[in-house]
Amino acid sequence: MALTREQLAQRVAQELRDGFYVNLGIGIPTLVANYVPKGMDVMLQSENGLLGMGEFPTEETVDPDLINAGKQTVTTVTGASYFSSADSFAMIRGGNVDLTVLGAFEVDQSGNIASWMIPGKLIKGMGGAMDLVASAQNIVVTMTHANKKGESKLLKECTLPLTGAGCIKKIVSDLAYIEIHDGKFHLVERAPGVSVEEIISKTAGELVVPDNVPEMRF
Amino acid sequence: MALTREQLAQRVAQELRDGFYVNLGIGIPTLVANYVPKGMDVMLQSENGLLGMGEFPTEETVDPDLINAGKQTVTTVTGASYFSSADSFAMIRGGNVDLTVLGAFEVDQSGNIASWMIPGKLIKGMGGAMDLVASAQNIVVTMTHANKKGESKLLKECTLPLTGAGCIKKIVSDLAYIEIHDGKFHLVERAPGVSVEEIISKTAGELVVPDNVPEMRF
Amino acid sequence: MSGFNKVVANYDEALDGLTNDMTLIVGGFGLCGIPEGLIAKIKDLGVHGLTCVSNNAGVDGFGLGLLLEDKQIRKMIASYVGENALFEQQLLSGELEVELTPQGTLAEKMRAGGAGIPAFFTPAGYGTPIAEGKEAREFNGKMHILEESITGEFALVKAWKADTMGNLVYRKTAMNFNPMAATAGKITIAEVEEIVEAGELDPNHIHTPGIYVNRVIKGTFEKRIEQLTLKK
Amino acid sequence: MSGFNKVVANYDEALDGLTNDMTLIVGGFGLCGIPEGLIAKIKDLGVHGLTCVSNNAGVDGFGLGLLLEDKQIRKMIASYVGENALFEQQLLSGELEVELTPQGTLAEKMRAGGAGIPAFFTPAGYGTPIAEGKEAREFNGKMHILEESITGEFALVKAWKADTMGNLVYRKTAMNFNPMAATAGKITIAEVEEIVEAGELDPNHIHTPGIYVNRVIKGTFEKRIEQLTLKK
Repeated sequence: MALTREQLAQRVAQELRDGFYVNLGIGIPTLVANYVPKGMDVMLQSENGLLGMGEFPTEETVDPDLINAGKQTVTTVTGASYFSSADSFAMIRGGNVDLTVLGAFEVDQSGNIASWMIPGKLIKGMGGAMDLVASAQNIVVTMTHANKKGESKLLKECTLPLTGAGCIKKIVSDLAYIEIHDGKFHLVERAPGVSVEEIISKTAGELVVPDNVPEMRF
Repeated sequence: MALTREQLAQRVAQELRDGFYVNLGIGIPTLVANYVPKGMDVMLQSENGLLGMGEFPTEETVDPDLINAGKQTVTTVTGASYFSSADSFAMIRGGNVDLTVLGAFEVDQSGNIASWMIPGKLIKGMGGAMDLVASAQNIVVTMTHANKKGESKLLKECTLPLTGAGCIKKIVSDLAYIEIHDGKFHLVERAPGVSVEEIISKTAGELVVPDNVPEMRF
Repeated sequence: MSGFNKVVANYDEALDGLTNDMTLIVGGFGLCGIPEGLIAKIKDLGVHGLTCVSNNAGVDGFGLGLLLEDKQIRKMIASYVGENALFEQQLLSGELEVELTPQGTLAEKMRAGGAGIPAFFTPAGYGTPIAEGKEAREFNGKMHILEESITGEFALVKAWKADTMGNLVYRKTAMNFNPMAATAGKITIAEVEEIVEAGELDPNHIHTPGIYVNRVIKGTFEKRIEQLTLKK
Repeated sequence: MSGFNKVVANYDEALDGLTNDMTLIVGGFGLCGIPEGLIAKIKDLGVHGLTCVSNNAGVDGFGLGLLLEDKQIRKMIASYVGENALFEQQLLSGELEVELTPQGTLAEKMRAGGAGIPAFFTPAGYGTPIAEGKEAREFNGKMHILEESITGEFALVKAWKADTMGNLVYRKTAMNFNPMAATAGKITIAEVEEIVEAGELDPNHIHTPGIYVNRVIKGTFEKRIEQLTLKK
């Protein structure tokens, strides 16, 4: 069975380590915050200028001066700090964020990512995505393996305009956990109940499949 | 009579305007702070990271965490702020300092200045001088017109390694107030009791002398 | 401190000198930390042909969205836009030009503009459409592109507190682009929630020193929330 | 918050991993705001071949001057040096190499290094010996030179207060180069006057967020004054 949104977030959360500073993109990546393993502490960075993002506020604690990069009202955790957007991206470009999680339209076997622009559709902009993918050492892309028409989103070469070049090394899709190196996709884990054949059939790029592909554990 | 150090500072202080942010170099420039005209307020910037430098402290108020760019203990005035050295030079390079006053070994008729290095002598470094002269819109160089051997310090071309190129427009020497434009020195005022002839004789660079050269007023 | 009193009495005085075709650097992220009253006043003034440099372009009827109603903005330099219908219309009709810039690059362009750094290399956007026409160069084994800084005739910022000398303190994430915007304007106007006497702000914790701020005006703020999200 | 407790028990732990020939970014201006105890410990450790990036090089017997006594520093990158006799001796004998850098350029090189900006254009030094071998380019009618950023294996900074998570606050002009240094080290060690619990520092006024700081140690400081100047 393909992973649900919650399971995707759960699998990504397994990449967390105690003491990690983490930037989570909008959508499924945001859900990762709900699955931080017990006994582990992570600090969430929001690129508009906040380190130490907490949960959503109550009606009593909501503050229009306190939002995240998705423009949602949030709270802070103990030890949080505020800073300018320039300082925030200095932090990001400087390689200080331990894990960055974001979505994508397409990823290819060279590690290119397309996530911000579909020609012909209205273009809203890249926000901070280009800075994030160009800067982070450790990025996890989380997305569905194929689009609604069943077309693979793991390609030989991206067809859409890029967000970043050669920067993606890890993908958690609804079907598999895949790594990218040496210009190829490498199948590492499969979603529970998903066959290697299905993954192969839905991966357009070159996929290296080892003899043993364990199921993800939750 | 050649101006004293105090008179040099007094003449430079006439370049101040109400509301000016001012950076004063080490030595005679520092004395300018003592001659701010009555009814006028200026804020002193110290490039190590202070805007709003006050007078020297007493034994009671001295604080090792509060020094100026000359490493002297200082105090602050109302409305002062502290910031990093990067922010301080951002302020300077950004052209926000209204007046910069500094000394020099040599200035030439192209507006070049040499103030940091005498080959063969131990070189201590340029500190913030190169940033200051390259960035400020309004610089006054204050120095003796000639060195102790009587050799002019206002040259056709600087002989010492430069601090900055083509950046000096105003000189207050002990003999004269001189402006630089169109690749020439222009005599504007003379020190009280100093003859135009003496200034001409002690200026090695090309000097334009108008018919009337008024004495400085104090 | 007459020479350093930056407080102005009204919005006319605050925006004195603003004319058609100028470039404005505007602080704020979404609707958070935007100079609400200054923007509304620009709508009243009716100046047009403006280039606005701001991370976002407001929403219909609020923030920079207000300036779209009478087509006062000719060009937006932003990282994320299109949260409103008017924006889309004017973009498609060609009445509005948009220069999309990665968010970190935009922040750094403002910061560099204010800091006398005319250009810098960044990895963001290399290999993407953003890099087209820009110089690319390798440093430390990684490709970067050369980006030029941005300055404007006016900067409009929103701060929490100002003292009369223009020293500013921001609050929480309403800081965002405001500190860089404050440095990048030839004339910087700060619209603030509270004006205090000089000396009341801790010198150790001033976010924007008064040297950058030309005019201070006390505003009143609606602080509209774009994405109210509450704990379930 | 086990994963974010940056406090170390002693100087050995603070400097763990420091070996010969490393590059250290060191905060401070003159003797103001220098990590006194960390420097003294490096003398004890005896590592040598160090490249030190710091605005100044201390004085005889204090600050970085201590590391000259046993010739531990191979190269200084600084804007102003030579306040001590040992420095001069070693420079003249060729045992010590010096790379003089304009102060604002040095500050910006550290800031850029920490900010993932590998190079930037600055007007400082154009037309001077500093520009030799560097690319020069005109922007806005003015000449600038290309300067590359600086990072180091370790950064040694001095702050006033830290919380246990490594958030730092500096005091007065003891801030100086420390905030940039804190960002430019692969491992950043903060020596501070006081360690408080996480949550005690105002999140709105933290100068260096804890993400940059790997280790925090409580020091004791002599705070020697280089130029005691009193009101006459």
